[in-house]
Amino acid sequence: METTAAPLNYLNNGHGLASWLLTRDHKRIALLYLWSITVFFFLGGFFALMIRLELLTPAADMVQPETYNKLFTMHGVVMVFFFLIPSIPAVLGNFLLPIMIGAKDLAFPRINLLSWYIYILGGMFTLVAAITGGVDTGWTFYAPYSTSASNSHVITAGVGIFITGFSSILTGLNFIVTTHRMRAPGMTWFRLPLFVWAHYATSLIMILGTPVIAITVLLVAVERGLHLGIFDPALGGDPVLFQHLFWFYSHPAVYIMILPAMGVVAELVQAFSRKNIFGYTFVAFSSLAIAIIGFLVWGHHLFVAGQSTYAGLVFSIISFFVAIPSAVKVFNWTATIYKGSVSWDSPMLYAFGFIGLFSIGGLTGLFLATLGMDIHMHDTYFIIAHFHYVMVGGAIFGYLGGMHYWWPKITGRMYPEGWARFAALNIFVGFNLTFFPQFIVGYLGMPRRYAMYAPEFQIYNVLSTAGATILGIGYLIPMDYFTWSLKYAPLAGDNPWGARGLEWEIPSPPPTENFTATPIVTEGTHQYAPSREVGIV
Amino acid sequence: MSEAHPGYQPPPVAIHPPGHGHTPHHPYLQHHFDNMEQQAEASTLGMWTFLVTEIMFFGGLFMAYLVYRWQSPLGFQEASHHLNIYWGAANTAILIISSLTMALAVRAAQTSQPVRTQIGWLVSTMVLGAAFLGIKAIEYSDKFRDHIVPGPYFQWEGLYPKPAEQFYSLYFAMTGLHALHMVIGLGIMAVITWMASRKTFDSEYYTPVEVAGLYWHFVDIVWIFLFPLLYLIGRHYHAA
Amino acid sequence: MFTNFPFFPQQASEQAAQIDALYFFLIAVTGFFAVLIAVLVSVFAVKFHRRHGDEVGVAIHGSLALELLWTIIPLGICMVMFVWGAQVFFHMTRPPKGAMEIYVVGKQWMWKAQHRDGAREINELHVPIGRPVKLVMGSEDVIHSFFIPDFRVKADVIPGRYNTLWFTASKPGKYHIFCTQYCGTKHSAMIGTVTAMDPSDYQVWLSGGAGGGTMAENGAKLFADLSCNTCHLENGQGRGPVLKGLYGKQVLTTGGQIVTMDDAYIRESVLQPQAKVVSGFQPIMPTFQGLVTEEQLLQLIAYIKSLSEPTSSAGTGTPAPDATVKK
Amino acid sequence: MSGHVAPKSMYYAVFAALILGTALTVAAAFIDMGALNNVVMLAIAVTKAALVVLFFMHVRWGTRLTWVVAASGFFWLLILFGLTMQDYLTRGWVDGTWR
Repeated sequence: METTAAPLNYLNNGHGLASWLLTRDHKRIALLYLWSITVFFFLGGFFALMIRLELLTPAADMVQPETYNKLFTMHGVVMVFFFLIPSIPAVLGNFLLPIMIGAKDLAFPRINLLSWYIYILGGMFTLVAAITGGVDTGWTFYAPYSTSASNSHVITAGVGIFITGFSSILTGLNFIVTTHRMRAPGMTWFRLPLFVWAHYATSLIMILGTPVIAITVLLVAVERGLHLGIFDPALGGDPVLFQHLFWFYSHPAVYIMILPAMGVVAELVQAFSRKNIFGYTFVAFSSLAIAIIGFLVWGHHLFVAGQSTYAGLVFSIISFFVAIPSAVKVFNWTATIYKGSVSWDSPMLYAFGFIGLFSIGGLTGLFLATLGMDIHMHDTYFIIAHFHYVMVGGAIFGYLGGMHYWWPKITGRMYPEGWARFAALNIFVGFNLTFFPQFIVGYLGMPRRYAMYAPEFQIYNVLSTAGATILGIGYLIPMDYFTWSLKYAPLAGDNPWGARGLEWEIPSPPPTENFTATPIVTEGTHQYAPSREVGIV
Repeated sequence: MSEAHPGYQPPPVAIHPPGHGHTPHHPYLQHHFDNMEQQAEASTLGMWTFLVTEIMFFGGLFMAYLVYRWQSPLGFQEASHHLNIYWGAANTAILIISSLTMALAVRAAQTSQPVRTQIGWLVSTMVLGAAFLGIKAIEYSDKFRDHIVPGPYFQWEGLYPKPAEQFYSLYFAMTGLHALHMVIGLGIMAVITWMASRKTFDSEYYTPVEVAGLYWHFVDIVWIFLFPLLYLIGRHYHAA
Repeated sequence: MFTNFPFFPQQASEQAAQIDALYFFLIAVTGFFAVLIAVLVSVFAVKFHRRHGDEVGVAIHGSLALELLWTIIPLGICMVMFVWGAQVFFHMTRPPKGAMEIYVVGKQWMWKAQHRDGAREINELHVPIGRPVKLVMGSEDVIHSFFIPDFRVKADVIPGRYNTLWFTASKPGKYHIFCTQYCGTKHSAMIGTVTAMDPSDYQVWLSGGAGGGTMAENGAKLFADLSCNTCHLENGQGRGPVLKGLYGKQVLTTGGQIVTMDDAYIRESVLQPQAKVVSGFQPIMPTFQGLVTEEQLLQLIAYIKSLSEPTSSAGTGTPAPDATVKK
Repeated sequence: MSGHVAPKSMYYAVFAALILGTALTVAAAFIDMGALNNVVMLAIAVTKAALVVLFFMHVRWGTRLTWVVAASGFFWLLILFGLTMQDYLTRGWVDGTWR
């Protein structure tokens, strides 16, 4: 058809494997990431499916506990470090952040490419660990089990995570410098799209938190390999110190996953209500507040770990504080829809789903921040349900919503909207069926990481496994029609949604350097109607 | 050409052609930057951001040190007596001198001094860095000789064997990581020296030297803290 | 096939009622907000559904009053949750004086319990109802966590130290014990049963199960076998401090610290004698690391504790750490 | 482009101060000042680090952003130390705490 006659864009400007593997174009690197995280996503999903199948019955009949322990460990490691953390930032952030601020590229294109190679290298280590026998420590690598007791491939997996950490650091560094130094004339801080604010906040966590997990897993590897006594009490160490260091990163890491999704949802809500965000500054600053306060709450993972009562109080109250900016965001998104021109296109369906599911995820977080309550719920399925509501209901819904919204920009093609809506509904139903029963079975007391469980928990596990099957199918549908759309779907045009923002001003797919000339920005994003100050109370 | 959603189309944002008829492009200006200043600012900001991650990276080790020193102050004091304070002090001085030569190397590039001067300062920095590593190697081999390397062969004659082993665990972890940074620093310096020899740097373009200098000074700062924490604190105390 | 479809675990301890009350409060509040948001989003989505292709929304930039409203109200509600949760937490972390002590050791992959009068059990725990029970727990290998869902109590069991939890069982019956901190291959098999019994039944059970002396008696025997008594003489002439009457008191160490003579300090002093030496003594005690098991350590502690108790009847509380001994 | 060019004399002065600091801290190590030893050592180390950051690393003439970035690293380090130590230091503050 018209492909050969198409104007030069980032996709057809250079052919062959080398033009991709040596590219310094942020858009091509984003696609490299897209491929690799999709592979890891389905790998992690496969582990999840095995977990759910095993849990269909109380006994360990499909796989032995040994194997089961490796399955949930690999599920956690792959999903957290190789899918959720890079997902939105490395794909959508990489692709859009420079365009949204009116830059030709990220500040350090070579480092951007390097970070992808580092990611792949770390991924290889983890894959090697998985193939040669797996790791059975849980993704949390708690000492002294990981340093002394486990006889699985802890060091290989640890090195994989250590390496991948640097990929995350370099991405964050690139985003921060780019946001500070590469904005187009007129693109002031308070005209930045909220997607950019969210990624800026995310990057802060990446550069401030990731090095701590890097040194921590390194110390676990060193303790395991060289018997330096850091965390194992038998060698004089303190296992609770490991937990402090681990959660210093790993709690904020949750915000690495959710903040970019919040940024995506802010864009979706505006674009599909054709209305600027309600309370821009509050939404923008709540991202920063989440990033910063998020660093002060890690001790709520240690409420039953023998932390001092005083420290428990401090971490509990700060954990409640971090709920506030999240609530502010939810309320502002909701208010944005009010008096909008609301379309029900598939990206907006994901945004609706996000708001609902993230609310449940966030609100159940309050249970866990409540000191007395957490004692009962700690390490039960209640926690599992809570963080899957945040990470799947939040991060993955945001990711899929963003993919559907920007797919026409990335590929230049639309996708079948009917299928997309069906898939969104499918995922929503499957997700809730999978994880809602886990709240109940968690309160009943079913502990996490159990290959075998008490028979009275079975009904909920059966529901959960049924839901997981639907959810799994739901994930395959977009895979299918996105692939199909690359060749057969109608061309999208520059701005299929009638949305506002610099990315919709340029051709789809964008040219290699994004802009033919530096744009001059005169107003904030998503200004659809003539400005009118309205208070509604 | 099918429009999925015909109807409303927003007015376009003003995209201005490149109007500023500036000075011709510097050969080292990368295509996605507007000018040399933006490029230099981005690079130094990038390095500073990286150094922040480095602070947190070492921070995890310092955290472990803080907790364990607090848990067994006497054991750590006792253990620190077996470090050679003179080698430590000498190494501190060496690193400080190397920081000076590094700063002067940056200044030499900044003021467009001859390549010989630039290379002179850079090479002195590298020689001093290598000297530091040499002394470190002597210290390490002493520890191996005295069997105070943590692990199955660790032997401790005095009091507090457990905290002592832990002290040396941390000692090797911290100084080892620092030494690794020194090695990387030497590698960077070698590249910078090579670039300097190609007459790369002058007052118009000296960002790589400056950025490498930031890294070098940071590694110096880490040592400035490691020296008192490992060698000096508790030196005044004498066990019975 | 699925005979029961439970929504809530049984309330089998006094703590359970407190936790459940808090749980219902949290469900009510969060449920209200979840429904509120879902309803608002749905209503807006329907009411303001786009009618024609070039329709745009109304430009509303925000409202400070609303922002303040939905910042301050959730914050206030959160503070109520915090205070209530903290109150329950305080109650749950502070065992009452006179609580009956049972010693628990976790190892891969079983729970071992010792009652003070000598009864021992594995993956079982018998407790009387209506009486506070305090578990003093240590681990032989990795971190475990002791969880009784029907009692709503849980605490990690960490190697190298003692953690405690306490409860007052309120309903006779058999309840699950789960290990909730992942501890290796058979983590999910590290389970057991706690049997709550009427006090009279408990006495009957105790008299049937005991044998081989109380914990303190076993500890006394160990104390002699390990030759601790050659230095820790009762007359004050020995090379180590007199241990009689010392438990729960505070002592000054050579390092200048004041430490309370408690389970943790005794444990440390046996395994790492030089860590905190009582002022006035030489750091000459050898380490017993590797010579005593976790269970024997607990027996030694029970013995040393019994030296400070007016009558060494099983299960009396620990004296208050008030008096200070300074050398 | 042009950054601030500091005179050579300044570099030598800072260098002298750093060497002096090193000498002082070594000397102080042999004098028993009790708990004050730790304070003195750390104070000298912080001063030396500040000199390097301000002068050798040109933060003295840097933009406000550079100041913020440099300070935030140390600030976050304090968060890590502070919140972790508030656990360790308060073990046993509340009667009957697990320990």
